[in-house]
Amino acid sequence: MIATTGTTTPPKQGSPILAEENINPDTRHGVILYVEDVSVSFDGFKALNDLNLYINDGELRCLIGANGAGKTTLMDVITGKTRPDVGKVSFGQQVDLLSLSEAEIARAGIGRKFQKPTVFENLTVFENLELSLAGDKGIITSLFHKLSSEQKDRIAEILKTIGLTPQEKQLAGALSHGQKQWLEIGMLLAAQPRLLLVDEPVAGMTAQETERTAELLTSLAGEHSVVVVEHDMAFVRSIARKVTVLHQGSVLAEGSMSEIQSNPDVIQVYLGEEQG
Amino acid sequence: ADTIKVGVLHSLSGTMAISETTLKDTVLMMIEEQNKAGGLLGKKLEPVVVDPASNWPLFAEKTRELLAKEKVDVIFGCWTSVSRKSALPVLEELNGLLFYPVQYEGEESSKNVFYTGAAPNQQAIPAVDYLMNDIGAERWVLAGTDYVYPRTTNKILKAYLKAKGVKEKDIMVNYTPFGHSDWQSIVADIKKFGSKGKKTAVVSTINGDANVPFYKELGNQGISADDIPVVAFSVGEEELSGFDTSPLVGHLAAWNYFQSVESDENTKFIKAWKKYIGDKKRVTNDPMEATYIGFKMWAKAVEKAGTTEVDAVSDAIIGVTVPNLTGGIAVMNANHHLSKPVLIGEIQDDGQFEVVWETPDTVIGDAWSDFLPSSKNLISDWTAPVKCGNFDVTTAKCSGQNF
Amino acid sequence: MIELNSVNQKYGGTQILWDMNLKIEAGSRTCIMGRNGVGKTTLLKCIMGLLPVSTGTLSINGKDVTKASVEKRPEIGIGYVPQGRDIFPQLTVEENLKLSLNCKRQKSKTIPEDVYELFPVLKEMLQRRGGDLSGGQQQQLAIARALVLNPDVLILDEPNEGIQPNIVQLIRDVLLKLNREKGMTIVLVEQKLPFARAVGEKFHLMEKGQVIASGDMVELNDELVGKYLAV
Amino acid sequence: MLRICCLLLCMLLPCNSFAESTASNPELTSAISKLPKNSLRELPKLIETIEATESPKIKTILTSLLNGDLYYIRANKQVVRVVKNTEGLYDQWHILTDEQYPAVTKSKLKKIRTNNSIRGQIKSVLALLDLSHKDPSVRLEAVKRILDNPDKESTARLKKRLAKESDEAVTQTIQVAISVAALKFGSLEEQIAAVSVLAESLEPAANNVLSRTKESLTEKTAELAEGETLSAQEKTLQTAVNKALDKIEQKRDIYSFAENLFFGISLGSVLLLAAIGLAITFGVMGVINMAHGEMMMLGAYTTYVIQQMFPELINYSLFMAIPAAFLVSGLVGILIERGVIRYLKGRPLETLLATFGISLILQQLVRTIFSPLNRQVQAPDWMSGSLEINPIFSLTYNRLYIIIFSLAVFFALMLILKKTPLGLHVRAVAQNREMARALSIKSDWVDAITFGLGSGIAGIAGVVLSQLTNVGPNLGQSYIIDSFLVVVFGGVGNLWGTLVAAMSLGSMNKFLEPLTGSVLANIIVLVGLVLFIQKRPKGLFPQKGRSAD
Amino acid sequence: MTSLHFVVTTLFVATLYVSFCNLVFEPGSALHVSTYTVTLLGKYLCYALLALSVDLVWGYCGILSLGHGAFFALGGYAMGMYLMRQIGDRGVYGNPELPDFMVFLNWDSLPWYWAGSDSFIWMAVMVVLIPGLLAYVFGSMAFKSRVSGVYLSIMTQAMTYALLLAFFRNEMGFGGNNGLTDFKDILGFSLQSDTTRIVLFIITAVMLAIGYAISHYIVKSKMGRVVTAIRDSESRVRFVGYKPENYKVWIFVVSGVLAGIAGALYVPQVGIINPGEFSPLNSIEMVIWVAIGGRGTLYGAIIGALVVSYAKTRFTAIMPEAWLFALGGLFVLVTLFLPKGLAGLAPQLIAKFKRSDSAKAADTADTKSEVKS
Ligand SMILES: Nc1ncnc2c1ncn2[C@@H]1O[C@H](COP(=O)(O)OP(=O)(O)OP(=O)(O)O)[C@@H](O)[C@H]1O
Ligand SMILES: Nc1ncnc2c1ncn2[C@@H]1O[C@H](COP(=O)(O)OP(=O)(O)OP(=O)(O)O)[C@@H](O)[C@H]1O
Ligand SMILES: CC(C)C[C@H](N)C(=O)O
Ligand SMILES: [Mg+2]
Ligand SMILES: [Mg+2]
Repeated sequence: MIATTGTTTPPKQGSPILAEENINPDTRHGVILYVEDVSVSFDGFKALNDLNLYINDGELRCLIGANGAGKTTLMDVITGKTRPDVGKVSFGQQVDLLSLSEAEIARAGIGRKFQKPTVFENLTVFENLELSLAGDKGIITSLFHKLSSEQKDRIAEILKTIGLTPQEKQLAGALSHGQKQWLEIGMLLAAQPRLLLVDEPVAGMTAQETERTAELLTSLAGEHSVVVVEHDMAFVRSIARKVTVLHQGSVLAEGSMSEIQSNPDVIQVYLGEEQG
Repeated sequence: ADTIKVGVLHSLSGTMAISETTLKDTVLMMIEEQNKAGGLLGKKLEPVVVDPASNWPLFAEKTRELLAKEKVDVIFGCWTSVSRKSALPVLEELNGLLFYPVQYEGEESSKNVFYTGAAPNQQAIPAVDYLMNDIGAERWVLAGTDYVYPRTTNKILKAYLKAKGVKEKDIMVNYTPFGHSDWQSIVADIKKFGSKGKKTAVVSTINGDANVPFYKELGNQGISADDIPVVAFSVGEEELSGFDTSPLVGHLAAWNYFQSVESDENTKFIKAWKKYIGDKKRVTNDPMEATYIGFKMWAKAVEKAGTTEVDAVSDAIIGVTVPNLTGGIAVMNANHHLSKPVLIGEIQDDGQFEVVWETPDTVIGDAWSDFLPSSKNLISDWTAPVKCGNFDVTTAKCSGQNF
Repeated sequence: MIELNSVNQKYGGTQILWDMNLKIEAGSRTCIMGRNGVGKTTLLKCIMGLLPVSTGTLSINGKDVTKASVEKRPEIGIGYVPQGRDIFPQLTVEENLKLSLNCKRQKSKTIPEDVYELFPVLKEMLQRRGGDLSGGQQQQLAIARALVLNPDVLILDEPNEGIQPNIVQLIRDVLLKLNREKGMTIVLVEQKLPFARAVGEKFHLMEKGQVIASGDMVELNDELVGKYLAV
Repeated sequence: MLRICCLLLCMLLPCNSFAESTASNPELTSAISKLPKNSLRELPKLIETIEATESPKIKTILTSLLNGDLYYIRANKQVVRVVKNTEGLYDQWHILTDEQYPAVTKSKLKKIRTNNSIRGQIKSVLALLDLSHKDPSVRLEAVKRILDNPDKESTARLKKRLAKESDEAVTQTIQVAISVAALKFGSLEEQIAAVSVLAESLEPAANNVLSRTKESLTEKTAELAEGETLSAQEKTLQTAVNKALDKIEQKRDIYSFAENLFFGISLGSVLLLAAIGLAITFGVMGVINMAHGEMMMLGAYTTYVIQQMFPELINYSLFMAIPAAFLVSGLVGILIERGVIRYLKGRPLETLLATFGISLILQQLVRTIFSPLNRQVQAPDWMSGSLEINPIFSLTYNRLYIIIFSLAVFFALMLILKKTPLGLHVRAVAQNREMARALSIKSDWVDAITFGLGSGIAGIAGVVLSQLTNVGPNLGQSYIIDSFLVVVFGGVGNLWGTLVAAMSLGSMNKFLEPLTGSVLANIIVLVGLVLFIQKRPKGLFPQKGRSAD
Repeated sequence: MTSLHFVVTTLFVATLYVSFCNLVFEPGSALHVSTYTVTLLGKYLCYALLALSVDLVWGYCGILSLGHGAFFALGGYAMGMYLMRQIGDRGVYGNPELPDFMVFLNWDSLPWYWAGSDSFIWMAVMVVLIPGLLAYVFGSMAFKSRVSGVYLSIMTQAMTYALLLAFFRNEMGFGGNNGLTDFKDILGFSLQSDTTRIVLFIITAVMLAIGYAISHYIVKSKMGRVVTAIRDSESRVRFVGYKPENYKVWIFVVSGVLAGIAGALYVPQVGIINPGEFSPLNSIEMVIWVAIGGRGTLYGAIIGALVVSYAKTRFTAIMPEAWLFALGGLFVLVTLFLPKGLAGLAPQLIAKFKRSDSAKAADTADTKSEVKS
């Protein structure tokens, strides 16, 4: 029932309506995500070109790069939305992400916030969070699922964090753009993934909100690994330890924020006059 | 009740409306005439029209509505066999009375149904005889719509042809889905089959909407009647009025009635019909005659029985005679089927048929075909002492009766 | 140029704009600011006619357009760059631009060259599907598309969301240039202070569907920012 | 020769004096006088008698009889040739003297009946007369008529004709006919010679006579006693016949492939016509238009009405019907759009519901106005008949024109959508209505026009369908499912896809049909389609790009 | 009171009332409910169950199936086969083994797939199994390969159309166009007796209640919310870790089974099953019931099925020549004026009072949130 083409995935038994075991990444080498020699092309256009990237367990990594550099595509590849033409992507040392479906990748512990906020418009804010909670996602469990009081507390807590407590019962479709951004971050929190991929979290947020997001993300790092894509340099500066710059589908530069900021290539293709 | 209620159960919408609407009008006309002539048993007739909408289960529901709710004394209706089969259990349960006016595959005789259309032996067999003896056909194409009536008829015909010494390789059978509209390949096949130097004829049990495109394709591929004549069992004047017949002159149809037959009754009927419907161009056809005969017989039987009570009428109607529209006499036989003349007509360019052959005498409708192994031992006789629709003459038993 | 008089707007049951009064002068560069969900986008949509005004009046160039249809507004000179860009995804870049030629204001029947001068990337991408472009490219396309209309006012809803820094600078320069050279009125919704400061000369701060502070950009001090833009 | 001239003259100028002189042929006169009393069984003999008189009038008499123009006056049993005049009365001429009588109503007359076999007989008789007709195509027909069953006498005549024949096609066919006869009746040498001629011919008669020879040779071999063999010559004949049959068989295979392809494409073009309107309303605008079939139905009825209005212009009526149907269906389409669909913007599934309701209403409307019966739409002359490429492969004109026409409509539409602003606006509105409006595109107008265009094209499809199938209230329903299948199979929103889908569905059907019968072919195609969509969930030509999913 | 309680109670009371009035009061009494009405109601309830099954997949999961008639018909055929075998040697040809249509088409033995058809238990299993299996096979193929939207709808239509053609064929061994009919009794009880009818009617009502309860439970559970989320954005659901295809397949199967059961209950009550039930137009009509009633509410589906069927019954009787105008008009008007169907009528009226001037704004907002569905 489950695509188990990859030899690395642990054997699974049972039908999809029964509980499924979560896959656990093996991070003994300290690296949680390996992206090796990945290329993706669309109708001949190379969106990712021989890309190599390693994310350490517990790291907070910023990924920047010009519009169209391939950042979102990279996330698509990691989360199984896009299959690369060549290359290897693995979660920990053994879990071959390319052999897993989107849902399996998500269950394995990779969560994602989309660039364009996507929430379930016909569910309430609360329900959006409920669905995102970590746990068994099989059919039978869903059928007989009851929220435990811890889970309820957790949702309430998240609601507070993302400032949507008053909108708890509102349909997510009626939120403003920024509110949807927050809700999506909330959904990510609820899922408690090992690795968070966050695509432009502060777009459309005020400076103060941006600050709060920065705090939130830094607090997550350590226990979780976080990859953040952002164009807001102030924000990047405030959280960044290590920054990777993508350009035309491959890594252009990697290093600390100050190294990056003084890199002439990066300045030329990305930063422009913005410095310091 | 102070009126006699007559149920009319014909589809007025959906696929069968094309054929059935006419019959509804025919019944209404007959009722009007009867009322003008003083009604029946001193009471007026009152039509109850419903629309089963070409939806077969709806026929059962509407039959129940007519019998249980409207309490009609008789029903005229149904066109397709499946609609009749759908209504049948209800008729038997509530002891209703149905007059069924369309040719059908036979293999049925219900206490509650009178079949005034042709059974296969009143249409198919004589037509084949004609083609074989008068036209000299040696090769046969049996083309039909893929369902029970054509399949049964063709089965009977195949058995009959084989009995007459026709070889398997000289018979081509072809079935098409309902409403088939692209006949190119099939007509081309027929053409090929017919170009083998032996006289070839097509026996068509193609039904409904598929006929028009079929004939159009025949015309276009230049198959003329003197090369390969087509004899049809479901193409009558009304179907022809829907298309340009000039390329089809000479193709044939086998019926028990044609509008073109000259007789006083027929002239009167045609005139009355045109007047009733208010359209000089409207034609009459065989199922209309069957409706006409059925209605007249029922009226006679009611008079005879002095009541509209179903059992009494059913008993009284057997043996009742009514002049048919082609100059002969129709008799209701003990098997609930009529005696009818069989006519073969050629299509004319005015959309009428010209009779080219007819049986010397009327033929008694046979509920159970003699050419099917399953039914050759069965007879139907609703008079004492048999009083049964499916009586096995070898075992002297009667099966399938609910009463 | 644009004037709102006690405009109220509701989505079904919930009211978003409350007695909104706003005046935007011709040739000015105005920045509208406020927290998420205060109704900035709603306001712009009302100006564009994409959302109906419940009560109150809206006039543009002195004409009352409260009831005028959406299609009329580009013709009286409003160019709109929506939040989320709203590029036609299955049309090529060129077709996206060509659509604006339909507007009667634009006399030329080919896409004016100066658009390509402002945004050179677009020229390279003419034959690609709009939907395939990256965010920044789409944003440039959206602005270019509005410019092809040859508008008097350009309304932009958070044009920098998700745009790389050097393009943000490009957009800033383009907006300033348009305002300077063509006298185009710029109405901008923006959350990021540096950009707002760089482009806007006037500001309006919104809170709960109302303008609660306005003035010249220089007057926008930390106190106001702390009060109305912080969470 | 002289006689032939007389005959020609007689045909050309039926002048009275000349006619009178022939009228005094007593045998003919008595034969004619028997016509009214004949029964169908006696008629063949009577015709033989008439033929035997060798009178120059035979041709007129037999032609009239064949065409059903020979009547007799009820009152005096006088045999006349009649023509229906414009007032609906019948002009009549004495069949022998050609004296004209006053026109009468039909009831005063009675037709002299014939049937198929008699007509066949007459045609054969006439064929022999036609052998020297001045029109080569008539001669060709005549030869072909004889070809099927040449006897000694007709062969002799054919041989005579061959010497004088100048037309190539006729010559060839005569040769084939003579060879058929030779193979049937000739000596072994003649037979062997005939086989080589027949091997080149695709006439079914050639094939038949060859197969029969083959059979009789096989039978002969079987009958031979132990040790006996066929004579050397017979063996030569046998191999020649076998070779000839193989050769013919090969050619037949090629042509039957060509034929299937033609059938497939022509079915495909009907599907295409039925589907392209939908490709616009459904594919581009996203309206699930269940009333699409009824738009076709309206087109077909428009054709009918036009033919009723101009009964004398049947040959041109289609040219009037096409624009008229486009307008009628288009306007109804616009009405539907303005009246209903525009209130359902952004609720595409609800359009299914509303348009289904509309389709019921339209059907019933037509039933009420035109009656539930099928209406008669005539085919213009130029659309009937077929283009004969060779005796076993011909293309029916109506299909040929339909293929051309549907491709023309397709490309015209393509041009409109690709090259005019309308096309661009339509797509823009479909993709993002609000934004399109913000660019000053009048989305309401675009919607109405697009829906009108799609419906109008459906109307045109209806005109074409009126030439192929029933013009009745159910016309639309029989095509709606196919239309949706085609659009979806091709990929929603892609016109090329619609073209390819229609053509491939048509061909698939037609290549399967000979193997499986049409019912199974239909089922297989449907199941195949369901499986295909699993491989390509967005049809043959899916929309591409990021936004597609 | 939840809608579940309400629906079940209403069903209970109505069924009790109808049965009581039919059995206790003499015909002719004003309170008598005729057997005709009972049969009719029984049929409506079958339709209601069918509509419920459509709503489950369409209203909640966004799968617009234009082929649900196939499941209904298959369930019906399974039941029909059993009833056919119950006729035994009381058929017209008196053959104890073969149904009549097989006899006269010269079949000499039952085809293998008729094996076991004389056992009620076995066929009851088939009623569930066959539609369920078809739904499973079709669903897992289609949903796994991510066929969706109109592509899916049209494929379901192709599926039922192919089945229609197949069942028309006499060779299929299901009676061709004439279908299965002339049933005599079920489990030994005569189908023509009033008591049997009442019992069938009650069973149908009970099944509807159970079906409703199951559906209600599903949509109110977390599974229901997942399914709604799938309707909104299938791909997003994947990234949260659910496998939409599995959810879709199973809800499709549940729905197919419910439809099959509806078919099985329908056949003994109307007395015939034939390929017409596979007709794509029938399936479209089912969708229309749901839309008329109000999709995504379950009880709306029931209301829709009842109202449309009743309208059809009435209209065909009182205006046989013009009823299509009325029905077609009804469809158009409901779509135009009741975007949420009949079930949405009450809330809509209430809302009407609440908003006066901003009516238009709401419409645009409604439209927006519905674009997705
Ligand atoms: N499905 C697709 N079809 C065609 N081209 C695509 C597709 N997806 C992405 N691309 C192209 O790949 C390139 C990389 O896109 P991507 O979205 O990854 O950029 P990005 O780095 O995320 O940019 P941004 O910062 O603007 O979000 C772009 O040029 C885009 O046009
Ligand atoms: N379609 C809708 N239906 C109901 N309420 C809505 C709808 N769209 C937006 N709203 C509500 O209207 C309010 C204002 O939304 P608007 O989009 O104008 O905010 P905004 O100021 O542009 O915020 P942001 O900075 O996040 O873009 C929000 O509270 C939102 O919840
Ligand atoms: C041949 C048809 C016109 C009628 C036939 N009784 C049927 O089964 O449908
Ligand atoms: Mg991106
Ligand atoms: Mg906004």
